[in-house]
Amino acid sequence: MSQVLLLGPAHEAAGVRRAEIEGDTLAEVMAAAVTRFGPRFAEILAISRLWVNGEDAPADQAVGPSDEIAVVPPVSGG
Amino acid sequence: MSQVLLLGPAHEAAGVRRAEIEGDTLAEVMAAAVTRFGPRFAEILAISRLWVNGEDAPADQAVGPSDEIAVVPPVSGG
Amino acid sequence: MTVDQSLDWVAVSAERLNPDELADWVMRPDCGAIVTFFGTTRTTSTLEHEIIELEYDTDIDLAESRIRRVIAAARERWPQVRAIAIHHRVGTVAVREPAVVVAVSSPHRGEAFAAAQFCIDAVKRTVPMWKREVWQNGSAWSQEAQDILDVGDLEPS
Amino acid sequence: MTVDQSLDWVAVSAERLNPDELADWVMRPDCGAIVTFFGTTRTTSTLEHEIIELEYDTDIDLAESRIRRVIAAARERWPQVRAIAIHHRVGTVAVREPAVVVAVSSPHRGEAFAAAQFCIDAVKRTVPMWKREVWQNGSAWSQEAQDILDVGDLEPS
Repeated sequence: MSQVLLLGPAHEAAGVRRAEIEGDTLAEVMAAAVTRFGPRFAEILAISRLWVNGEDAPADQAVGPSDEIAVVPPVSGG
Repeated sequence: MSQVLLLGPAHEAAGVRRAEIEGDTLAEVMAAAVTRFGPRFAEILAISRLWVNGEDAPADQAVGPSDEIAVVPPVSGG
Repeated sequence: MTVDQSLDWVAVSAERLNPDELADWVMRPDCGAIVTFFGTTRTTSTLEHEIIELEYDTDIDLAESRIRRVIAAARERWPQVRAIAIHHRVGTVAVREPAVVVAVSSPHRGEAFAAAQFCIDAVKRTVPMWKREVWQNGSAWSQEAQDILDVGDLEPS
Repeated sequence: MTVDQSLDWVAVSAERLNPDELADWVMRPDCGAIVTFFGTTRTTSTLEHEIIELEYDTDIDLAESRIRRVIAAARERWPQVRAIAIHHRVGTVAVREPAVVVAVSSPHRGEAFAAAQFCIDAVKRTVPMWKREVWQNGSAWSQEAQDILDVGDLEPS
């Protein structure tokens, strides 16, 4: 169970900004997120970076309740 | 007889900002200016650029009453 | 919005940006150069609509922490730089209003220009921020989006 | 001080500079980037005196016409640039007050930075302007003086 922060287009596709999602690794959490949020979210996820506690993280990284995962689509600030 | 504009340190050394000085060429006008304004002015003149009507000009350039000569010491603006 | 009594001032907020305030804030007695950048919204767009306003979306804590990393990277590259202020708006921003402001002071102008340009380039590439273009009857995410980078991955300049 | 309804605004005057006014003036609907440079007087100096104020000396017509040449050269190098404003003070300027301000607007930021930096570099090298440093019991011309150049002689950037 991890905290997931859904940003920008990922927020829009998921319909929520934050969620608690099951899984022991980043890949498991994201698989559960796709099941929960559907194909539009999956499309955004495919082009997004994943951060754990603000840092790039590999798919097999172990995650737990104290970790915050961020789904970071391509940015367009400024 | 030309109009001579004395700028910055050249103004200070000459004691005047503008003068009418005799001479048929730039070199002649400047020789007369050194005679009139003295050695401190000569020192400044040695490190200055000379413009005729806003453009760099060679020493032998002919000048007349409608020309404005500027004595332009090294700059330090901004 | 938080004012550090230090040399950095970072804010990501819905408040209207005041570029003058940032330029005043970065001024220091030993600094001969202040460079500012204001990013405003152009009325033209890649879409075929006249844009009325923009909406910027982010997580404020995450965005502010990433801007602080940009500033740290700028200070590493240009140690002579003194004060750096970077503010970014979130929420609704009218066209022609600045969405982002960078101000940098330094004893000499070369590093002030270089650091200001690095900061805005790095903000655009490394800070989580999403722009939505809003027109009369609709809206869409900006087409300009790029993969987010880490400030350490930017080209050395 | 004269305001052109055109895209250039040049002023060499004894009036206090207002950087905000220049930044506002260069703003154009199709421009996403505004870069400004303020040159202020540092309190440190090459001389061993604490500087109280500066005196800038020039011939206003000559200085304004040389600044216009700088702007023309910038436009040739960066044709995308829209508005350019350059103001320089003459007469007495207190330390920490800006002596020169450059503001440039452009659709994109790369050329706005490049043109603003070119303009201030070129103003320093090509405009007749002499700085006198004034301290408690005396004054002297700035030691920073350099041979004046023509804008056409500057290095291509």
